[in-house]
Amino acid sequence: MKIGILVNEGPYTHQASDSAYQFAVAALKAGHKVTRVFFYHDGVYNGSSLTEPPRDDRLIVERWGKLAAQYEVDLVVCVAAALRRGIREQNLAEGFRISGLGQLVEAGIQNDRLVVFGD
Amino acid sequence: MKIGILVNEGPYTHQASDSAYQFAVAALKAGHKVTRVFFYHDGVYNGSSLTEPPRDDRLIVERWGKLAAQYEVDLVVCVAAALRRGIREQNLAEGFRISGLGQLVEAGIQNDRLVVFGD
Amino acid sequence: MLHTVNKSPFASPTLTQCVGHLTDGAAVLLIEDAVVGATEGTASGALLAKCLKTHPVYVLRPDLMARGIGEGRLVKGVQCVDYAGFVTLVTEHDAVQSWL
Amino acid sequence: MLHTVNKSPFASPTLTQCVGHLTDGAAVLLIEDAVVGATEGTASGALLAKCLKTHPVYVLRPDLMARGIGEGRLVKGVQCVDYAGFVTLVTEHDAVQSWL
Amino acid sequence: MSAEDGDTPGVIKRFLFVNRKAPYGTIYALEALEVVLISAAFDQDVSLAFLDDGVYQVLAGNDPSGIGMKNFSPTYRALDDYDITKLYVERESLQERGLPEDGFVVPVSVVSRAEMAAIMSQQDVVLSF
Amino acid sequence: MSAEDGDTPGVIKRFLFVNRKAPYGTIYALEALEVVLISAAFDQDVSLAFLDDGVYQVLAGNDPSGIGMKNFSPTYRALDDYDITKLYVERESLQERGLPEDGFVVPVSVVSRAEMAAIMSQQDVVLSF
Repeated sequence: MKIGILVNEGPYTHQASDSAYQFAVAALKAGHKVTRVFFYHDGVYNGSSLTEPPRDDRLIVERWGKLAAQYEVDLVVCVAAALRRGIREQNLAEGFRISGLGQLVEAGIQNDRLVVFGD
Repeated sequence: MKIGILVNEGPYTHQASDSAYQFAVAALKAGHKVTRVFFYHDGVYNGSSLTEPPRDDRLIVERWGKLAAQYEVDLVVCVAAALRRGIREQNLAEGFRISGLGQLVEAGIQNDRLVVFGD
Repeated sequence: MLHTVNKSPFASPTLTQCVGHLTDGAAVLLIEDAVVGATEGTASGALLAKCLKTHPVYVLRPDLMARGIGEGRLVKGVQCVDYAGFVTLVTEHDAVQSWL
Repeated sequence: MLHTVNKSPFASPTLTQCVGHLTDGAAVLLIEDAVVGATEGTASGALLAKCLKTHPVYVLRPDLMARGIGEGRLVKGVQCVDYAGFVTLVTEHDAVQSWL
Repeated sequence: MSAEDGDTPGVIKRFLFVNRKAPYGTIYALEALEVVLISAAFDQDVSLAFLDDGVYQVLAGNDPSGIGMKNFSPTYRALDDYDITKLYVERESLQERGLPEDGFVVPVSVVSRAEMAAIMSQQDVVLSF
Repeated sequence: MSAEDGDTPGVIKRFLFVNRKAPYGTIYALEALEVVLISAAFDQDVSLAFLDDGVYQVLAGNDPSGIGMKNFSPTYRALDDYDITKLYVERESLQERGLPEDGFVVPVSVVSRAEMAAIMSQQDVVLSF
């Protein structure tokens, strides 16, 4: 089954990004295809290349990038939401790309399911 | 009277930063001294130099910087919270400085009032 | 103590909790989404009407206007203040507790 | 429809609203802070016990463990799932509605 | 992106945008509206639900000038130009908030909780903000 | 910063840290604890209040390994080393959540809502997260 995911909150502050990640991993392990994760609202902060959590903490941004590389997941950061919050190409983490909201609507159309994680 | 302010949420997403700013302006106009605004949790995103809201929207980051310059307000971004969220010297906006949580406790000790704005 | 509440009482029990923790001399100020709770004909409005017998209740006018609520729809006795009034309330009370 | 709820029912009316909007074939999955609502001896637990007569209710076990709540304290009939079970629930229902 | 990107011929899904948060206190209402406008380019079957504090989003008379924000109510009126006309407001949510069943910034259908539940159950994609 | 920075001789204020949110769903509990630890260096009169969903922060037995997070409960036990011993948990909040008055990760005082209100009213600085 083809699954799309929407993440509405930033890393660390809310659990939304963690829940979305764990869900995505489980879906991929079950043989489903996670075609796209769209980051909207504060979710765009997940695409920041500059985060540096304490050493014993999980690396939220990096693990999204690794998952995307391993399973060909399209990680899309909404351009309008990102500009408003200071995420641009210059501080965009590896594995993410910046694009428009149409990519979210498209994820709703082209996937069998769209699952939303937020606050 | 000496007033300290704590901002716990990022710009645009929650009204906390707006409320804190309007409160600070009113306090300064009334002749009080706003000695320090401390940015914690997602509040550290207020210190991002890369935000670019739509043209007809308010410039939250810039106006904090201008207020600080005009009235000598100390704008402090918490270093631990900032690192976790990708705010560093390289993308720190003018008028802000990065420092430790002790600056928040100090603001509580040295001011007559500490007012918290958050989610 | 000045207690501020910023959440809608229809979306959060925070206002109820705040009112349950008031002591002598305390005042309540509703800001941001919380201002909708002061409208007449609601459960929160009734809570505030009762609260008003012992504690002053204020609403931040700019936030009220933002949400399209006319002052005439507020529970009787609730007082509107602007940001300058917010500052005055902060200075008149010995400390501020924000119910986040 | 699979309905997910992620907020504590003690901090938000979202669970109540979700349960009020269930139709035939709908299921409820509690994740994140919402899992605390499935404990016995609470108002939300009673709400879910009633809901269980017509709709299955699930709780995400990793979130339950994170909050130190043993499965033995859950309302009878509530089923625990892990993330793999979450995925299965998503695929078994025709759509997902997240109550944020 | 353009409308063409989303034109998968023959696929018309029912999209529901669920709005449950008050405007101005958070940005969710405004950014949700931005998605709705974009969705218009994809020729889908779009509905908007306003319940809980989301009902405040479509009330007439908002004036956020005092808090330094822009009034985005007029944008709801633009929805009609994009053929997005299915706006549902829940009656029980209005009643709980002491609000009348008129005075909206755009034409809306006031529906009961049971009707709202039925609308929700018919959707292919539900976007919550 | 060091303890010396904050040593304004003679000034000892009553600081209350108010915790009303559940752990793990958001970061507020963890980051609030970080402030509490720093405050210890300033020789102030520090109290912690746990009410509403904040009571879940001090329950024993948290295991967030399944959600990939670190268990920060042990940090509460470190508070005692910093002479931070005034931890108040509200009885009504426990009752509403079906929780017993024991089983905490650190020694706490369970107090009534009225007692909690009195504690709050005596503070100079109230930090809410």
